[in-house]
Amino acid sequence: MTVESTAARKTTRRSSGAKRTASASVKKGQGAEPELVQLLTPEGERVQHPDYDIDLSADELRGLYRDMVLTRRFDSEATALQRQGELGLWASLLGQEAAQIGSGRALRDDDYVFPTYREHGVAWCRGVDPTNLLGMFRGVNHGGWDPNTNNFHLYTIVIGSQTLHATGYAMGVAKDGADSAVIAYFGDGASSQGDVAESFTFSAVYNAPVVFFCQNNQWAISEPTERQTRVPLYQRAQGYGFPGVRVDGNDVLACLAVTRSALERARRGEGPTLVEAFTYRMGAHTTSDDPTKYRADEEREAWEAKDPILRLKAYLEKAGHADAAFFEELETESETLGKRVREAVRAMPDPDHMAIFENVYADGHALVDEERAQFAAYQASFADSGAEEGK
Amino acid sequence: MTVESTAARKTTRRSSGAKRTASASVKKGQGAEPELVQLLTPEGERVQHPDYDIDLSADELRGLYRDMVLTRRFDSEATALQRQGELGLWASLLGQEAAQIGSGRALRDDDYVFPTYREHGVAWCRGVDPTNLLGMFRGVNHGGWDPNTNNFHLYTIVIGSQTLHATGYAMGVAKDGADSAVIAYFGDGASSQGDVAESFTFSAVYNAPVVFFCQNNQWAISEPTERQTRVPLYQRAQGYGFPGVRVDGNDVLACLAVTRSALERARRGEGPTLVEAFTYRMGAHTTSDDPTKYRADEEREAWEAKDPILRLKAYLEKAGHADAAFFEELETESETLGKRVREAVRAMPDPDHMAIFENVYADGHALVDEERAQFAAYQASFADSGAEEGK
Amino acid sequence: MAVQKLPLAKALNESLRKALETDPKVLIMGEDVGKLGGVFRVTDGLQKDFGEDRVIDTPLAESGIVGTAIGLALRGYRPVVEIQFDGFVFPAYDQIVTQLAKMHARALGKIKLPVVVRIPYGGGIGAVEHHSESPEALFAHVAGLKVVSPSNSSDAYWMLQQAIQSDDPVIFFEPKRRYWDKGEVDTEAIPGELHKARVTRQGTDLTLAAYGPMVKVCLEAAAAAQEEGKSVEVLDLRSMSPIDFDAIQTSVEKTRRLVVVHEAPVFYGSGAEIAARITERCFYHLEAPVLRVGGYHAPYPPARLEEEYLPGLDRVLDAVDRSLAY
Amino acid sequence: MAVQKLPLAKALNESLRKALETDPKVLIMGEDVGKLGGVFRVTDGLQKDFGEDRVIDTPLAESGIVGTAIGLALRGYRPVVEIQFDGFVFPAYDQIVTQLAKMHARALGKIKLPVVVRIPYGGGIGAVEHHSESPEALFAHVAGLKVVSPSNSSDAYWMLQQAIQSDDPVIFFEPKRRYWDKGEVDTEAIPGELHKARVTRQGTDLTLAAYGPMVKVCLEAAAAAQEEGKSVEVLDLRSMSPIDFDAIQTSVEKTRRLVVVHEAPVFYGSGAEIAARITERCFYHLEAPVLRVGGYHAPYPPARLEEEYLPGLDRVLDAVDRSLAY
Ligand SMILES: Cc1ncc(C[n+]2csc(CCOP(=O)(O)OP(=O)(O)O)c2C)c(N)n1
Ligand SMILES: Cc1ncc(C[n+]2csc(CCOP(=O)(O)OP(=O)(O)O)c2C)c(N)n1
Ligand SMILES: [Mg+2]
Ligand SMILES: [Mg+2]
Repeated sequence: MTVESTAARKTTRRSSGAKRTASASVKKGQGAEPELVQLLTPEGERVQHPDYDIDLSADELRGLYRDMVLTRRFDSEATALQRQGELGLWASLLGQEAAQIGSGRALRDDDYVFPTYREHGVAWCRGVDPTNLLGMFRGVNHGGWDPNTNNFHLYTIVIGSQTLHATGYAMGVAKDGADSAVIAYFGDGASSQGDVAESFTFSAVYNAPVVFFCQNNQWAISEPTERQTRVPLYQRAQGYGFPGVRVDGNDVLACLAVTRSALERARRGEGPTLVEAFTYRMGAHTTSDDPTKYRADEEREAWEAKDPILRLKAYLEKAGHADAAFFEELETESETLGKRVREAVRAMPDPDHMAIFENVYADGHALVDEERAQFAAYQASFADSGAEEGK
Repeated sequence: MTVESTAARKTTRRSSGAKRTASASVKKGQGAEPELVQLLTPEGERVQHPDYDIDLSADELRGLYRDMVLTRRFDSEATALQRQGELGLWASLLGQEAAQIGSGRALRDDDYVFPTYREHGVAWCRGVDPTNLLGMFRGVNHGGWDPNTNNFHLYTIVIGSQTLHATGYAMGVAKDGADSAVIAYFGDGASSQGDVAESFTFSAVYNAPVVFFCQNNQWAISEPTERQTRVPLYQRAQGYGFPGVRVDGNDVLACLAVTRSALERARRGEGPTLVEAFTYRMGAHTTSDDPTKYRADEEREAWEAKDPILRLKAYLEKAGHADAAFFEELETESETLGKRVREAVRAMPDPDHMAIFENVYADGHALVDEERAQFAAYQASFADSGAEEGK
Repeated sequence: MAVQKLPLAKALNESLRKALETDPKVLIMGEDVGKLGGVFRVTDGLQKDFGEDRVIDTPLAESGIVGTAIGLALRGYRPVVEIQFDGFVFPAYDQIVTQLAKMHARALGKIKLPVVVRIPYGGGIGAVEHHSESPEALFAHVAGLKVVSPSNSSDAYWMLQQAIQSDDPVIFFEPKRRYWDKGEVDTEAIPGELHKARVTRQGTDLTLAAYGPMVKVCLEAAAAAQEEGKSVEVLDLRSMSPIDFDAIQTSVEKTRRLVVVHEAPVFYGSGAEIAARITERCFYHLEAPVLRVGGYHAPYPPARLEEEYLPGLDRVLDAVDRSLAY
Repeated sequence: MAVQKLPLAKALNESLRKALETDPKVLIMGEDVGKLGGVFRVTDGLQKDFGEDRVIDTPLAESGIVGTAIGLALRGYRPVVEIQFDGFVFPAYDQIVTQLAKMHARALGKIKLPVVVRIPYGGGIGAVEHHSESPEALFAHVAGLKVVSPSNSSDAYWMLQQAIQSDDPVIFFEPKRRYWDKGEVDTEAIPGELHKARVTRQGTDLTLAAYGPMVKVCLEAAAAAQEEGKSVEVLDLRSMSPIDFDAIQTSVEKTRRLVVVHEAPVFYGSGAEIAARITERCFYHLEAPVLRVGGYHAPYPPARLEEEYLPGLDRVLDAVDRSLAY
């Protein structure tokens, strides 16, 4: 069964809410859905696609595999750290490794990334130290890295906002006459936000070099994608005047190929592209979420058979691109990464209290100065008087 | 030259702003633009369309003509009243009569209309007293009619907002199990607002019985439609999963037929439709605007040849559906309307000062009561002390 | 049984259930309010019992949620909308401020907008950015809206009933860190008026005025002050628009000292309005300026700093001392 | 020539021109700012001289305008965004409050957001709904934003220069009914600091504090009061965030009486913050409570009522009298 047909079934099963019978009134002929772009079947067979192909060395293929494995390892470590109370929250990317590594590895260094809060795999590709990603989930900061060091913007929590920042950034790239591209990540839920629609409009009108990369993991917390759209999301682009393409989001090769092609299109000055990576959120929305309240285990199980990592592993093995030693070494490397992250998080200090007043403004603000001084004096009063007991 | 090809030329001429060359990269094949729906040529020839037809009696045709003429008369009276200082502002519908009368006459009494600030022709069709429309432009109120009397909502000035109200209202209609429909008017400029996109999403997901009627009059104040989109606006609908159609907005018959069909679709429970009425704002944006700053006279002149009223008149005459007496009578009726409106506006009293404090809340609010009392006392103090001179 | 001990979130749930039962026009709308029952479970079980037609999972678009709720209200429904967290109300701000608040006046009273916007607000739960804010002043400044916040289970139950019954739009701020606090709810009691404050603790030396999550802190502060021989009165304001200035004035005329406490930043916060108006009303009674304890003029900080950012017992007591020192 | 007599709108135009000339990173963005030169002609001629790449007509979507301006700022540009009228800033409110205001802090200072949002505000021009509002408090409450408003041509020129040079986001409120008032602009002067208030008229009996369009009204009121033998000092606050409390305090310590005047509704308005803080700072100096004159708690009324709604000479003088009567 293809990914596509599962989705179609699901739409039928879930659609409800409107009292009148919705007849299949959308003219299917007009924008007939092209096939899902796939280069690697769930069984790990390499297949061809007329528009997208890719030729990777064994080294590169192993590299993609390594990225996915280490990303997953980091992710599961973070989930564990949340359970242990080291993090307040964690948003797992489990199941979305191919979408993130495939798209992330399509980028050039000078490209710029605007993530949501779940792009740990893309961050990995950009060279952001994984530990840095944990700061906000631990509650020591709202974003612990310098976006310009790796051209990887801070995580954005307000759904959809960053797509406009990406568009503006891309407008700036075009103004500079540079041939870099920009990529904006967002989810299926985010597709409903007005800001995302406005980013489509602005990017089309200004022909901005931006790729909109939608990870349709089929859930927005408890809501299935049918609560956001009644047609596949990639089709949205066409009505704004730029191409949309749906790629198998659990196929790292296809994600790489499709994203690379979209980025090149942007570099050539042909404007935006929408990529819908059709994937699945295998875990909970975040560690605060309980998916048993709203979705059946079978659905998840069906998707496990399409696991992006197992898929590439099967191919690597069949094609003889990787041997047991490689997998063993990677296992060790994973453990080392897990350990490093664990230790780094535990060693992560709480911020100084005075940090509340830092960076509110770049050029200062009289009230902040006043409040900072009052706060310092107030804190000092405890030190002086030993009033701590009163707490 | 067809309306369509004018638009295409215009797009080429005006498009600019992006530094890189925009290649024609949007796959034209995918959603190839169907013909503009037209039932009456600019010369007044009646033509057929495979999907839309309409059979109107001579009486009905004369009725449409009358509606357009009286609407235009009312509109020009309002413009004159603004020049005379009786109104603070006027937003003329000049040139858009066919779009408004055609769509307005497609409605049933139980349908509900959400207008922008320019739907004077639709208001006319709904039976709203034209004088009532002038209150807000005179500055005596923000909307002078009871929306439920004629199922015609108040004018909405914040661009795009009303499309969501229409969608919610339509969701309610569906919940009630009624077979009424809702129509939301908006402009080409409004198409860029996030709210409009969200209304597409909500109406599609809930399959709401709403028709989105976009009057693309090709200008949003000084900005041509190319500042809002690089493909025709009707195509936007498809990406949200419902049909879009472009109709000749200066052809009252086509506007009636297409809107009627969309409304029927809504009644049948098949959900939303986007109608793009391709028309032209023949006057200024409002009486405050000076279009000579940003557009060439020739453009307007070209569109005068497509005048919606002349077009229907030519047809009525050719087909022998109306005689000289009809036109003469209508002339007299027009003058009477103009006079009635003029007199009514001049007689329109200023609101009582205390109205500031009325209807802020339905259930009252202690502060409003307090401020009302203070204000009354303050006003009274002038009466008492003769302090008026101090003013 | 009419009297039950319920966590505040459960009291809200019972209140919504009651409203759905009583009035077929009441609808619940929001993100994840259906099967999941909301991220705080305030709507738990309601979709199961009242169906998808009345408890509606919406697309992820707050402007759309409020905008369609307005349309539904125009059609005669009474939508109760949930905004998932305080920081996510802003995409809906335009619909709330320019449409929801003004449409009744725009129509010269001919249409009514009985929409309730429920917003879990405030900090203290160790959350990430945008999940701990207190934006009530941004709504209270806007004419046409009513703004309220319960501090306990009983008020949660009753004030939500009253908000839903109100023909005006009500922004209903729920003190999320008190969701799990239990309190008695008498579902057959006769509730106080929605916009009236309540004296929660009597006192003679100073008045503490607060609402929502800070009422509990003020009660604790009053108890602590008592041990030092200071008699502190605590007023639960319950409503931020309108504000029950009469009740504050009555209290201040007795105690002659007022400290206002809220989580929201002090600068341009509700404490400013209260201080300004009460100073005008009680100019000759006040022995000390009205003092304000609240958030700093800084974005809500990361969780590990929130204890320092939020007004706690010590900061309230410090303000009490400063006021009494005048 | 360095000194010119210019209408306020033209002073802004000159200021933008200067900024475009001086810094190639400065961009102008908004609806109709190009060929039309803005509905108030503040950007008149700029697209012609600096091209479509620097003076950019945007799609009709305020969230998109501010959101893309943020992205451009991240890329190193300094966008100056125009919101066409006060009432149309709300679709952009989410981007302003959750992104523009907080991103610098979110990034621990590693990125800067030098974005100016110009908003023509206030009433008195006989306009339709949403065209006459004064929403400054809704921005000043939000940490991370700076909020200013010039009252005259010289300040218009210089404050806009300073706002553009600032590395912080600045919400720049332009008193639209003063656009046509002429005043001297010395383009070679050394301007005062952006966030400092200015004593516009000296006095000893009472202080009137205002900003933007109300400064003129206060000056007229002071002149009228003078004729009755009352010496009124007028402070032009110029900045609503931060507020120059030191300057107000200095004045009030001298005059012992303060009246704050603004067009925005009084309830939760900037006058509240000023009253609260000045009462705290000057508790023993004030002979009367700080009084506030401003809009009522009602939507901005139709044009034919705005004279009654807006604070005018009489209402200011009435407050002066009431204050002096204490
Ligand atoms: C404006 C806004 N509204 C609501 C939320 C709460 N929220 C956080 S994640 C989420 C679902 C997002 O779904 P999707 O876009 O599909 O991304 P995913 O989490 O599946 O990666 C919601 C509703 C938010 N963060 N921002
Ligand atoms: C949110 C918002 N932004 C800006 C404006 C100012 N404005 C009024 S009409 C208009 C242009 C509207 O163009 P369009 O949607 O094409 O409608 P038309 O006026 O052509 O009928 C603008 C920008 C507004 N009313 N609301
Ligand atoms: Mg998702
Ligand atoms: Mg238009």
